[in-house]
Amino acid sequence: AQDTSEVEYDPEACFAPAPNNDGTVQYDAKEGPFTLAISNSFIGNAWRTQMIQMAQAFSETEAVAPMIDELIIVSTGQDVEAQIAAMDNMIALGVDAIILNAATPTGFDAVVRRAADAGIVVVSFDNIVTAPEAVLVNEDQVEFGAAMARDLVERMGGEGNVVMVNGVPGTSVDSDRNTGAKSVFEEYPDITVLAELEGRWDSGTSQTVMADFLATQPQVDGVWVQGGGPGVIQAFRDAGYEDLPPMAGEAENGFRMAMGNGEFEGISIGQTPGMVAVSMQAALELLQGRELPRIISMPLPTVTSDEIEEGVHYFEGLPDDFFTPIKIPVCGVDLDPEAILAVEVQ
Amino acid sequence: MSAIETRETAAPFRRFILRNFRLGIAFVITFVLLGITASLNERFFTPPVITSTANQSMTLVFAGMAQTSVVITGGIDLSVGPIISMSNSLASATFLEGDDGLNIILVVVLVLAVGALAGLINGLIVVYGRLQPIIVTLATSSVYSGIALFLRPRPGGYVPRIYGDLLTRRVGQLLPSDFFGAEPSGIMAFLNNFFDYIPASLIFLIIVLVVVWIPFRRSRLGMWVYAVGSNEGAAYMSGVNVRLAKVAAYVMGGLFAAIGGLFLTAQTLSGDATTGAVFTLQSIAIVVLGGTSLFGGSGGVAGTIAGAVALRLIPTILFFARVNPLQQPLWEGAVILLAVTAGASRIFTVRSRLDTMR
Amino acid sequence: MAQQGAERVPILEARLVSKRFGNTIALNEATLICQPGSIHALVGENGAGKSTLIKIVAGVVTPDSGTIKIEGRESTIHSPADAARQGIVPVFQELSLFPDLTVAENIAISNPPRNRLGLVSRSELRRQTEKICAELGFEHLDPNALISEIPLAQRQLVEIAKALAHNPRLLILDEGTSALSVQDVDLVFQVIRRMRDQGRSVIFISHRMSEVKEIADTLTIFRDGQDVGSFPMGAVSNEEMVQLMIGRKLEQVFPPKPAVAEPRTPMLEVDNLSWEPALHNISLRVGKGEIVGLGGLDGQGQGELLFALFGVLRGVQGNVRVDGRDVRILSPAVATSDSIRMAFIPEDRKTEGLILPMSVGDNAVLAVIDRLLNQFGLVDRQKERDAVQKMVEQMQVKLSSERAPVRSLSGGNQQKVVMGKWLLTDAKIYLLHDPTRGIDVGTKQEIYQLMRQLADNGAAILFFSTELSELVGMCDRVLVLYEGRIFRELSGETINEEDIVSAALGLNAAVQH
Amino acid sequence: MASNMETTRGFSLRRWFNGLERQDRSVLISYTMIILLIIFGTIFITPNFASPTFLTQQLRLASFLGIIAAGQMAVILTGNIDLSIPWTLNLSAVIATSIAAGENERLLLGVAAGLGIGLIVGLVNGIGVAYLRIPSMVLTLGVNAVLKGITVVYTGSAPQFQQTPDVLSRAATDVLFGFVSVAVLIWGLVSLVHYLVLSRSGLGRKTYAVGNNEIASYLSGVKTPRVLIMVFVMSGVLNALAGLLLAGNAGRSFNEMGEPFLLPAIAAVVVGGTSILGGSGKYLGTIAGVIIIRLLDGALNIVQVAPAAKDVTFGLVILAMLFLYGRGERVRE
Ligand SMILES: Nc1ncnc2c1ncn2[C@@H]1O[C@H](COP(=O)(O)OP(=O)(O)OP(=O)(O)O)[C@@H](O)[C@H]1O
Ligand SMILES: Nc1ncnc2c1ncn2[C@@H]1O[C@H](COP(=O)(O)OP(=O)(O)OP(=O)(O)O)[C@@H](O)[C@H]1O
Ligand SMILES: [Mg+2]
Ligand SMILES: [Mg+2]
Repeated sequence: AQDTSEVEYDPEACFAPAPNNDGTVQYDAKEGPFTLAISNSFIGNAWRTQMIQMAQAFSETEAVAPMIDELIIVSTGQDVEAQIAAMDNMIALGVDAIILNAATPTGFDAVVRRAADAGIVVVSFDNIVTAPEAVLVNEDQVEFGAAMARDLVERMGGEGNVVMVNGVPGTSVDSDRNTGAKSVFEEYPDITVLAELEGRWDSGTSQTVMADFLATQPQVDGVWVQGGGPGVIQAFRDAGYEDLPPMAGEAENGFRMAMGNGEFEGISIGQTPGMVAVSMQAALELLQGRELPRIISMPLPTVTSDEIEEGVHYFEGLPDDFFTPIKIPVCGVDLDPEAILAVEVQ
Repeated sequence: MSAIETRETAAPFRRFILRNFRLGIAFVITFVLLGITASLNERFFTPPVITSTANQSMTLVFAGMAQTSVVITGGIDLSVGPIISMSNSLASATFLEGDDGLNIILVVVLVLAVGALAGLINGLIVVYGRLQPIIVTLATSSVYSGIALFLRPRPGGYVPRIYGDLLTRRVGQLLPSDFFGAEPSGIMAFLNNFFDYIPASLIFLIIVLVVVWIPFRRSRLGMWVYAVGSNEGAAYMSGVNVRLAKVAAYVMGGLFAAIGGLFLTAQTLSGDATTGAVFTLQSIAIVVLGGTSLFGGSGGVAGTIAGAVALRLIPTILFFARVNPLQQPLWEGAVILLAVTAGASRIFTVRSRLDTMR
Repeated sequence: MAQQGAERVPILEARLVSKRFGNTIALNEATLICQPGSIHALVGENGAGKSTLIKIVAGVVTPDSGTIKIEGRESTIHSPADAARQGIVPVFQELSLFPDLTVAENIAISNPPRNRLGLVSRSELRRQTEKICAELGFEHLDPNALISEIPLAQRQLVEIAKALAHNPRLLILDEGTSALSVQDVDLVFQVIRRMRDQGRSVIFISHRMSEVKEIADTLTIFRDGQDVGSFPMGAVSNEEMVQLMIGRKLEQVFPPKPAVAEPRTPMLEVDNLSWEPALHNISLRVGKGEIVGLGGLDGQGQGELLFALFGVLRGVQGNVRVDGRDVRILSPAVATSDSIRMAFIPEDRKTEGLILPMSVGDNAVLAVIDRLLNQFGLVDRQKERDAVQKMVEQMQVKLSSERAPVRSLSGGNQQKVVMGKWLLTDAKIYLLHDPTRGIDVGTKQEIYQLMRQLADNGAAILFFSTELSELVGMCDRVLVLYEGRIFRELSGETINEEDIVSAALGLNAAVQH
Repeated sequence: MASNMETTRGFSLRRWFNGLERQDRSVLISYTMIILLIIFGTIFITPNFASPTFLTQQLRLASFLGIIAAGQMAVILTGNIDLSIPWTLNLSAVIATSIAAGENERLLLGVAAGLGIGLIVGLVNGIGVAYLRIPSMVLTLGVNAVLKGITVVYTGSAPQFQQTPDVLSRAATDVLFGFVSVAVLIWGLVSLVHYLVLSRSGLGRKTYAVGNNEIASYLSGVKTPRVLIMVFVMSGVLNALAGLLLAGNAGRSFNEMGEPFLLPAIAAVVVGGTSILGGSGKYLGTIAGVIIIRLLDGALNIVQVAPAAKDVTFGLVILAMLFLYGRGERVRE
């Protein structure tokens, strides 16, 4: 509920060390402008598209534009090898920094080492990698799950049936968020996890699984959904629920809109595509010689039904699957939807 | 079939062309793409780039070989990807921290055995159940990915670095630095230099081809596999052991998929139950790109290998050509579509419409 | 039954064998006894059960009852492989070759030569094949050609070579010569005579009586799934033989030709049709009600000519006129359209003529389905049933049910369905590619009658046959093709076997036109 | 011999069953299978499994898969396959919603555009297969990739209007009299037409003919290219239709709608007894196949076991069913 524009870019605040941070990283300062390369894996859904748009939009903001000579973005799909090869190509090309959203967390140790050996800054975000040479920019996924759970339990008055809608099984983000949430629920003897559904972070799937589940006429007092919240809400609507139970979910515009319109109480935490911009910011700082924590934990973009506001936390008239947390002023990321969606595809 | 008689009168050369047309196309496409890449990336002919180009294709190559051996029988294997995931997960779960000796060999043997077993199961169900391969392997693929997920609920696991290096680095890096003498000269210098250009993965592929594929292809069993694919009824009538041939093909499929999984493990130095999935459809695509008929009876791995390299070069080209990121999927699709269509250009040389339907 | 040389142990002794498929009784206590060193002909109408018996002996089909003895030992045969082990090797009526494999690989498939590494030895394979082909006199087979690259006739030779490669004690040829030219038949005959002289045996199934009489020393006749007689060759006259086969007297085989009337109004006119390298400047006319034969050795372009006329081939030059109108026939769909009304009986009924897994009914109406629609554009069941009925009756197809797959019909009855399909289209022009191949005398005669009947109703018929007697007996004119050209035209008195043969061999260079 | 003896006795279920044609038999089995699944679910998962609410729900969700499977079946009958489902579906939905812009008045326009996309895709696939003779399995794979590219560019270049006009949403979600979903009615309509086309129209007969033996069909004067194009067009249009309904179901269109339907659609067709080699199969079976896959999926969605266990179960159940159908016929010449 505050006018964000007066907050200043503050590296200290933006690049706060994560609880599990294991030291700091520093490179010798280089002369700009720099060539940044973004290696993205999968492309095709709203989040990735917006992430790419935000990267481009951010690179054009007058604050950073002068420092960036060229921004190269390549998406290689889910196959690890192709992405590794893409990074090798970036190394071969001699870019200054590689910003990485990985197809798998564990597969990149070797190539990241090759990049480091070549003196290239590697910043990994979202699906972060295990490589010790990489600087990691992410939200604390365990805390992510836990925070959602805490708010939910509170609103449920510490008792009742929770339904958990998980992400893609076999991924670390999924199991981290899940672990975080469970750790909270376990503290409350009167909270029962009625069901864990496989929502795969995709609105369609989560709608289907939720619909299937609701059709068994269960007593649901709270919903904890990793992603695909709009689908879950839709499922409730179709099942003819008058008022929705408290929910904890992601930050899709649709989810927050429903929250804003008072359809339900709850919390929304965003895995913001904006972290690509933060990662670019980090890369630029490192290239200029600033010392940063190796594992950077971004603030969790959080909003609850109590403080939510149109135009700040969500945007009427934007697509449901637009990811709302786009302003991270402390990190010098202050884009508005127009700028992002105006990005040219030429 | 008298329409074919004109072909019979064709000169040996024309016949050769006709027979290997699709294969030829596959190689042309691959070399064109290689050319484009090389022209866009002046550092292309450097050891690291050559190595990464080889490595990025390798798992797909093995996936394609797996698919090829099954497709030759006229079948199809939708469980190639999941078997790769399963192998990758299994390996990452059974490598022992600290033991970089015997354990590695045991794990490799175990993974190969499990892969072959998975193939065996596919084959037995298809042959004795007389069921349609596509649906059988669709079902087993679900089972195998379940097992992978069970072995590896979340990414990780330990994989010995030495194992990874052995498969993914360059021969030059693996040989002791003074292998060709302290400061080599003349032929030694050349060799020293030469081997620095040779990716270990290439050697690995050649070994697999020489030790596994060629003996299989050239054996009586291999001949039977082609025969069954060409005309199963006739095979049976001719006293071919149809069941053995079919099952063998699926076992080969499982084995190659496992090899792919082993290589993926070497390259990612970890396990992830979800990384194999993409290989199923890709393997089918490259098999066809490589000129193997989905109806069975003809084709081989040479084209498949070319197809794999081609498919993997596309993102590289998009990268060096600085294609707008949001347009990349479109270009990728376009190139793939073009490649598949090119294989069809032969149609215009065929003079009897019946031949186009065979 | 009179058995010759009964003192010797028969090489094959199948007694009282029965087999039923659904409600067709294919074999009904049939008996066949084959002596060593004998060429034993097995003849009978289509559907008599010959192939079924062979399949049983070869282990493809398991009999419902009956005993089979091989060289005196009672034995059950589980599979073709098993039969081969026991010295019995059949050449099935429906070829069993691998189109994607080479001739050499096909011949050696069950047991190719291996080198010390246990791998198939290419060189050895090639040598072996050349040796076999040389022995058999099949030199014109190219060991490295793919089956899909060679014509049907050569394929049948490969099939025979493949069988002989096992050097069987009993070779079975189920219509194994049906697609062969006179020359190739002679080659095969030499081979099997040699086998007989070595004390091995051959069971020879054919609908070509001339061949049977030339080669066989013993004759067994089947009718309706039973053996109705077994004699030493020559002990029975043609008439008796045919009578036994079809259970009635067979009068004059070929219907009488109409006295050559005044020049007929042309229905099909072809000018300078070429399709390099197979066809060169072919010009011909077929008049209403006329049957024009295409003669010549197999593979002289007759097949291509028919394909070209039916719109199957690309890049055909020349003009075609139908009923006086210039037409460009670019596809069978055009050829069969109402304005042209062509019908085409292809060479290979199993792959080109019929849809084996589909029912007789579906096959029958395939070419006319669009004429059987009701006002809603849906197939009118009644019309459909009538059409099928009409076809079955007119052709006298012997079947268990109209819903039975055509596959389950015997060769001859299958061919009847192919023809019947076109009858329903009431076509004006018929292109026939060896329509009587593998068909018994009885059925043949029916087909001859039918052809003449069609002609008399004003159809124009272009008729390619490998059987000289047919050309002579049926055709008003015969065009003999040689290397893709019309080498000579014979008509009226000049239509006789000698002239056809000499022309076919390219003798007597006087090209007439 | 056993059968002969039975003929002397009166009606025997087994004899009647064995008397059935193989296809009718598998259809029968698949419907039995549905009942088994429901019983199983009721006993082992939740007593509500058999409740009208749940079954209505399952049917409604099945209708989306059902419409896709109908098209896929037509393609499979010709011995081909259509792997371009996912992005045909996505693109047409995305375009439809952005044209309709949430207004019922413009819905027709949007629907027309969406179905138009499906039609074009079908034409491209069909022409590629019929004239260029590209193996459908890879052609459609490539087309799918291109469609994905187009969708990403389209949605990435400007914010597209995703919300569906409520008429469309209601078409996908409304349930009349508490148990008749509109979506199911639409599926029923599609099925009726589809059934008539396949089993009674000339095109249908030709489809089976081409699937069994294209050459013989061609030589019988069948316009085989037209048949091939037609089945792919059917598939394309039905995918588009499913896309529209799925958008309605979600209240908006988005890019991940199609992926989850590709393999289930194929599975449904084959589980319904259609031969993947083409030429044989009954549409009634496909309907059963769709319901089976949906029930199985529904059951696995709510049963509380590890994801790994779900995958394994899904595979094993499919296998078990295939074995119930009995072994196929031997391959012949
Ligand atoms: N009559 C036949 N025609 C063509 N192929 C056949 C025939 N019989 C068997 N085959 C093929 O040979 C293989 C094995 O045949 P076989 O008869 O041993 O299997 P089967 O009879 O189904 O097994 P079982 O004897 O247990 O029933 C099968 O893949 C089948 O496709
Ligand atoms: N697989 C089968 N299923 C059903 N009926 C069959 C099958 N095979 C043969 N028949 C029937 O059995 C009878 C005998 O067929 P068979 O092929 O043995 O006759 P044939 O003497 O070989 O005739 P032709 O000389 O035309 O080949 C025919 O009526 C045929 O319809
Ligand atoms: Mg026969
Ligand atoms: Mg058996």
